[in-house]
Amino acid sequence: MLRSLGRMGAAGRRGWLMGAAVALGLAAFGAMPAEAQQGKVLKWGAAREIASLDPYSFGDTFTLATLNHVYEGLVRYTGELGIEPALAESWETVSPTIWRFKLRRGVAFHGGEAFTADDVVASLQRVSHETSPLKGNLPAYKSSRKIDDHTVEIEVTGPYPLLLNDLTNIFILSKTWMEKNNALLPTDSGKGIKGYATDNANGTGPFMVESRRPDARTVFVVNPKWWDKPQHNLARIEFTPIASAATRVAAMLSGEIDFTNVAPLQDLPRLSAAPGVKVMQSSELRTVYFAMNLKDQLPNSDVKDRNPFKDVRVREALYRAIDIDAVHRRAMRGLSRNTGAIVAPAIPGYQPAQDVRLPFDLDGAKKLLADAGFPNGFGFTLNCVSDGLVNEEEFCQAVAAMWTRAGLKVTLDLAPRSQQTPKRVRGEFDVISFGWANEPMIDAYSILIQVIRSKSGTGGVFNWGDWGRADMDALIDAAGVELDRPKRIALMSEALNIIKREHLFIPMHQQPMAWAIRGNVAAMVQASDNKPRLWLTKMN
Amino acid sequence: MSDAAPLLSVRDLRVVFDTRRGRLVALDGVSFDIAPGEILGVVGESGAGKSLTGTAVIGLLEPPGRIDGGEILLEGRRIDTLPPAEMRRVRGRQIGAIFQDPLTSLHPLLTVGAQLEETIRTHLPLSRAEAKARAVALLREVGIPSAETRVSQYPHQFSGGMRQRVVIALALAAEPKLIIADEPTTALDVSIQAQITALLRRLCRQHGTGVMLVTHDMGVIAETADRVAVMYAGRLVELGPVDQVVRAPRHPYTAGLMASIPRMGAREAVLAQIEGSMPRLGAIPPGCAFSPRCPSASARCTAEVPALPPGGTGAACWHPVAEPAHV
Amino acid sequence: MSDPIALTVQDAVCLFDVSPPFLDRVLSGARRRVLRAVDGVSFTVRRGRTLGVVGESGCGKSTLARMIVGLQPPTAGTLRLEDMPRADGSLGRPRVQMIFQDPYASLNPRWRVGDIVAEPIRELKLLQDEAAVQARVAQLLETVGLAAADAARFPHAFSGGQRQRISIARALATEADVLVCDEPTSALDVSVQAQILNLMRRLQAELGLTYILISHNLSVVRHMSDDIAIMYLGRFVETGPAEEVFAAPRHPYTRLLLETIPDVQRPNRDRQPLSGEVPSPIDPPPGCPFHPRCPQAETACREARPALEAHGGREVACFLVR
Amino acid sequence: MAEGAIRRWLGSDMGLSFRASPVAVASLAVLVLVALSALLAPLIAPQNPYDLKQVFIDKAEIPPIWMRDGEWPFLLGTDPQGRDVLSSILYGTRMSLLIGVAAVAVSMTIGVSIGLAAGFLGGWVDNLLMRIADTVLSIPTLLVAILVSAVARALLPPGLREPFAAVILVASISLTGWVQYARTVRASTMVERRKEYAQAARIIGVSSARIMRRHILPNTLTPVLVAATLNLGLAILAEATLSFLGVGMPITQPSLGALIRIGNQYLFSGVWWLVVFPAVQLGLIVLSVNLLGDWLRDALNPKLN
Amino acid sequence: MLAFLIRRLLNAAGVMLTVAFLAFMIFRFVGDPVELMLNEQATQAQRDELRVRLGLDRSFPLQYLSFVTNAARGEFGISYRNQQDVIVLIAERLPATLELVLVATVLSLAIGIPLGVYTAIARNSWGAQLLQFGSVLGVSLPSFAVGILLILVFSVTLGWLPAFGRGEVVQIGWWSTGLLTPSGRMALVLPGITLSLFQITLVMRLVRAEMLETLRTDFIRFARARGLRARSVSFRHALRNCLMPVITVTGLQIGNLIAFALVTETVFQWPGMGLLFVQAVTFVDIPVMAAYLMLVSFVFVALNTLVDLAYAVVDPRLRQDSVKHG
Repeated sequence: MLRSLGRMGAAGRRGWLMGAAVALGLAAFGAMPAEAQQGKVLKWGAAREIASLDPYSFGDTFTLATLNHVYEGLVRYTGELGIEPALAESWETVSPTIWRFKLRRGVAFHGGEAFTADDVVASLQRVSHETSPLKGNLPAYKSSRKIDDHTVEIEVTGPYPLLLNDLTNIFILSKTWMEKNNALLPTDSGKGIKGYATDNANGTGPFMVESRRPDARTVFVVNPKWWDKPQHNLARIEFTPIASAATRVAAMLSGEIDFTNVAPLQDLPRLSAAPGVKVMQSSELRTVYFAMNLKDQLPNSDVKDRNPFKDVRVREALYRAIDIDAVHRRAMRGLSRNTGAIVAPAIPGYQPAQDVRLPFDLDGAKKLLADAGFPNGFGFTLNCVSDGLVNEEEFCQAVAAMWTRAGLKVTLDLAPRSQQTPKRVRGEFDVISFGWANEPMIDAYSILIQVIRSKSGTGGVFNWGDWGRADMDALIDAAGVELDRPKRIALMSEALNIIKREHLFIPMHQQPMAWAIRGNVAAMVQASDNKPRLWLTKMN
Repeated sequence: MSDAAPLLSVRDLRVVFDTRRGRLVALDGVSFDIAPGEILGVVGESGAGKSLTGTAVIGLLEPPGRIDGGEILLEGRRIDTLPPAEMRRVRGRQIGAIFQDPLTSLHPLLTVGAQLEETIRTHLPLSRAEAKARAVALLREVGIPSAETRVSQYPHQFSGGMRQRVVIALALAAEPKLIIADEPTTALDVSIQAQITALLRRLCRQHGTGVMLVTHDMGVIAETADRVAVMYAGRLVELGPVDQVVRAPRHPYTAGLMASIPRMGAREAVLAQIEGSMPRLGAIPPGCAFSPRCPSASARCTAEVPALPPGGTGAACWHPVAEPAHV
Repeated sequence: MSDPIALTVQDAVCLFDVSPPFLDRVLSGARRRVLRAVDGVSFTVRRGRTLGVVGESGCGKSTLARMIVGLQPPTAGTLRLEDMPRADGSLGRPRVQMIFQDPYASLNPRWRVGDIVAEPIRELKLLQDEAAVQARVAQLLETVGLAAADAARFPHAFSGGQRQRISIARALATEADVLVCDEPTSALDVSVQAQILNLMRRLQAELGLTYILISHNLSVVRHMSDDIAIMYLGRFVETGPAEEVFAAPRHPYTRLLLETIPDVQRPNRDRQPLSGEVPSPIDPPPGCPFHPRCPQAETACREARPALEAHGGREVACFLVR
Repeated sequence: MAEGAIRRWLGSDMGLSFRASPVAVASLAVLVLVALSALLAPLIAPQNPYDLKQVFIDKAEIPPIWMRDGEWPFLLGTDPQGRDVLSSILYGTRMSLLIGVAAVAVSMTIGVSIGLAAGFLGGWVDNLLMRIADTVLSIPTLLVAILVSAVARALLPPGLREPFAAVILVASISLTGWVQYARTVRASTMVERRKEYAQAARIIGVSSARIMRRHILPNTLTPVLVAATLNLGLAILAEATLSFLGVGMPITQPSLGALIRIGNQYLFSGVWWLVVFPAVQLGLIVLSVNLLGDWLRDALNPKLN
Repeated sequence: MLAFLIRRLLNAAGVMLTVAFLAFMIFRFVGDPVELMLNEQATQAQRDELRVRLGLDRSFPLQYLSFVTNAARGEFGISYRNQQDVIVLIAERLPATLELVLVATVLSLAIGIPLGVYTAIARNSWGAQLLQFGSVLGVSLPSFAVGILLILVFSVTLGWLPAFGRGEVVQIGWWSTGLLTPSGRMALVLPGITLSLFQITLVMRLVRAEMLETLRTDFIRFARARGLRARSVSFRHALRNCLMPVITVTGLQIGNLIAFALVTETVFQWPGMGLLFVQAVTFVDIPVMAAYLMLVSFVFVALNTLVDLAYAVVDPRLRQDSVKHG
């Protein structure tokens, strides 16, 4: 803070001090402990705006991670991605399909309402309502019931090992508050109804929303009555979305922001070299791979009579044609972790044996193509998202060039997510780049059920290219109801082995994540799920 | 010609334009005097340099034009070398100007009164009220009815003739000693022309103002001027009392010009005509500029430039028309 | 007087609607306003002769000219060209052409002179053979006093007088019989004016052209015309043989007009300038339109409008002329 | 023949004014150089940046040749994909010029036709056309261009978007671009058609269409020429702005604006040559065009001489 | 005058209806709103129900009519992206953009007019030539490049001015202003310069051209011939005559500035309407796009009308209902 003030000049300093004074003045109403009164202000420059203050409006990881500072679930992940109690103190399984949660006592919402079982039931009903966009995040949910004010039972559709993982991201809203503001149901853009919860928030979390100007600034202030003991010393978080990477870096360098959770890879050397800026960098859970459309015909290929990708030799050729070291060194700036598997090591289901890549072998690739009947290659379109994965533009271009050298005629289709997603959902693609972090479950079941499973009910939502197979489906379904962890993991590993053997996907790397903080940030937890947990942040 | 010391004296005036194609001599060796109260008509065809002479006298030549030689004296004081700020004070105060088109000479967004008052107060130490009173008086003097209300009107509310009266009022606002009137009637209707020339004549007689009347219309000159200066291709070819020049021109050009005007009295079968046309500035022939068109040109005419006779009256010609032309 | 008639104009009227837009009229309750540019004009022109039309700006003389050449349809009345014998003996409608005032605007600056003069020949298909067209152009240029070689040059290479010659050549290229000349020399210098007037006179004599000469310059009209018409606010106020009108003007306007024209031959004469200004043709004064400026105006002049009546060889529209 | 024409032109008033203006000479020289190098890009560029076979990511981010790690033949260095920056600029310039020239040509053709029709025919045709022009003018150019690009991309099937990106850009710039020409031409048409030479043609009996085409059109083109020159600069800038905003040329066939957008992402990473060289090239082109346009406007303005 | 006003208003209404039609077409035909609003699992019955609810089953003119009446009431629906009332969304960002545009306009007039006058009066001087060249440079540099450059120099290298955002704002009713806080004013500097640079050169070039034109007129020559002071000739006489085109262009350019602000807003992350629009374009957020289009056109048309009225105030020739005749 003081450092940044020095750079603002005298005129700017007064404004910032005034702002801080207002924040402190407001906070003083709540009879704050002495420690919090000297709380710090953290200026957070994010790469984009959160979609809404309503935690049930968008199944968007970043929005949920940010709202997690305001809202909480029954359980939460630790900094090491273990599950720990949050609004629930303890739980037990009454039967394979019924879970009973003991709720924490003495918890209050920011608005003052006491936290009770009614809130949990109302929240679960809201999130699982048929118009809820987050319905899919709680796939096994059947119903919930209040036992007493601080006990709730949740019934699932069948034996389901991952309920707790799912619940980390289901945040609890106050029932009375929802009732009062006519927000018991999720926002329905179809009805043209704007939900009260879109602009207002009332959670139990460590921070409260003080003000929000979309695309400009959202201010969070510390919740003095938080049930948990704060491990942070923040009084205030000023959240500002800065979409332009260059501007964000500039703001970081000039001290206008203290923290960004998206530091562009290419700017890391510059940021690390800058005085007073520190880069926090490691690998994410998210594994990046290429997926090929396995429908009967490719929409954009010059091969019309069949789908070349149905031939495993073609898939292998594409795999072998990739010089992953070049991608790692250049496109990913040496910060990615090359992988032969499609889940990260931290994900249950991962096996080191799967993590061995096919070697880069251009001649082998050409030979495989020739064997498959394409000595002169064939043409197809590579669909990549310009605002998606880390350096997606770069590695897609690099891989396109590599495939071209193998004799294929690659057209690169780069566009924003909003334009690419519809095409992908409709199956109108030949090859796509794809990344899956297995969140919020932190379990390989996530990718298996959602991406790999053939389409059926809640399964295979992301199986856009018909790459599901009966043998895998059987393994996945078995894992979905297996409550014994070692058996379940074995089932999942078997399914993943099939993918590996058949080269159904071409794995690339676990993508890097890079945060940048200024020197005034003393401690910050960066877990491999790439979610900021600012309630674990200390500033000087 | 008046015996008094000249009000304006122009000596050997030379004006050039420096262009990309070289230097063009637009005025060369122009000399004349104007006595107080005298009206000198400067006549010539388009491109002869008559307007330029007026512009040079009033010091409004714009680049690339500039005075390259000679001198201009106003009441014996040299004014062509004055610094711009002093020349500005001469303009309006000592030399007034009237331009051809009354439609465009007045600022469209300022009232007539405002323009008059500003001119008056720029040159005369009058208060705002006094200036206003003088503005009204001036309008009345140039014959604008109900001047008190007209003074606060905008130019577009006046008719053409009335506007030219306003222009005259503006030119006279600070009682200058000399007026340069550049084609003051050309843009007006025939019946209005006479009103304006009459007004000009009356005012100058009353105030004793000298006038340099620039026009291409021999008729206007004949009616208004005391003396006439005839210009051709940037030079003065003849200078003399109006009667003499009109009735008995000495220069073949003047003679031809006079003869080519259709007469009101009788209808001739064929008009006398001067063949060819005036040379462009870049192509003025050596010697007498008129020689290629002149019926009586000799070898000398193409070699030497003729000058006006000593005393400045007569024709600049090696072979002037001997006999007074028949009227 | 025995020459056959080339053009008959009968009660020609040309009105222009100069009303404010519809909405303004509705809101301010204003009436439609009509500019009576030409307000009932009748005359005839005889073949091979020149009719001079004189008037001040805004009197409608240019509109009249445009009506005769067909650029402006008359609101009412008729303009009739009488058939005349062709070279082959047949009768045909005479061709009318116009000579304009501004020699700089009357020639397309992007065309070569040869093409300008040849345009009517090609357009009217008077000659089929291109070589014949070129020959005819050369001949026309020489007729108006230019060189055949000038055909290859662009108009900007010519002086005002030469351009007017080109205009005349273009008009002649149509084998025109009637030329309407709208202020043909008012943009020219006096010495050049004489050249053009002489040329026009020569061509009239050689080709038997009929001229309608529109001008505000009385001396030019006097020099050129056989007959003359004085126009004031859309009407003829006096017509008759030029000699007679100039020698003894009958209408007060004609008299005053003649009086105000500066006369080179009489330097420094004192004269009484015509007072007042030309009224607007939109709001002409009631009665005789000239009465506000007329020194002899009587009550009758304010009330009724005098018609053009024959007085000897002339016609005059004035109550005071009896 | 051409040489003779150039020599003749250099001797004319315009030519003299041109020779007397070092700025005009320099601008034209720069433009000719830039246009030639862009046209000949396939022949002179060290690399074809569109041909993925020639792009090696191992050659990524090589600095310009005069810097420490510079490497032949990458005179101006390479981008993060290993594309030669000089080649990208040459091909990008080609794209920018192509779009700029095409946009100007299309808007000029439309605008001149509409302006001529409105000015010559007058009446309700004029009224209708000018109301359309008013409406087009009431939406800012940039906004129209963004909307058209966005809408066209939303409507076109994915496979057609890339090949048609340039066409969409030309269309979106021309959609508002024609109005200026239409107004200019309409105004001068209304002046010209009243001029005596046009009336003389009417008296002769020349048809309206012919008068419009042969007489009036050529005489309305001088201001159009000036406007076209100045608009070329604007069109190139518009294209660059759209590409910078991400609604223009795709990364696979980048124009100068797209190159700057890409380079901008590397602004702080020390890879300055990615943004600086395309920006300089863009600025240079537009500056030359504008200086030339300024000179042309002054040279063709009779009042200034 | 009244008739003039009515005519202008009718004209403006016509233009707005046409723009509304365009907006409606985009809204209606670019991407089926039903598809955009519902998620993939929706049944056909749900789709049909939504279609009826949105009035998409009605005839085309009726739909257009209801679009126009809704638009006139400021109802543009709910943003697909933010799920907020579009008009609220826009209203929140309107002050930011208008403040930026205002600053740019004031800068352009305050700097552009004097420079224009100077370059016209001292046309051949060294300084004027340099300024004239600078002005060509000014219109030749893309504004995004200028913005990037300014950030590089003043934020990153020198650290004097903020690189993004509006700083602290003060809420006055629904209007939020950054002009009242030091940090708000600091934040305005770089975007203001970026946005106004083109405008300054535009005004300067316009004033210069108009001044040169005016200085050649007879009435200026006549004013000089009357010996009026150079200052008065330049400012009272010549400049006054140039102000009308300057008013026109400034008025028209405000609309363009609002549009061009979106580039500046993108570069500086300025939380205005332009940024909203750019994001809406990326997200194919049709209601926001349609509303923005309507709003900008409305501002444009309104300014145009005001400019015409201003003409009548400034120019006495237009003040009267006199009919000119020849």
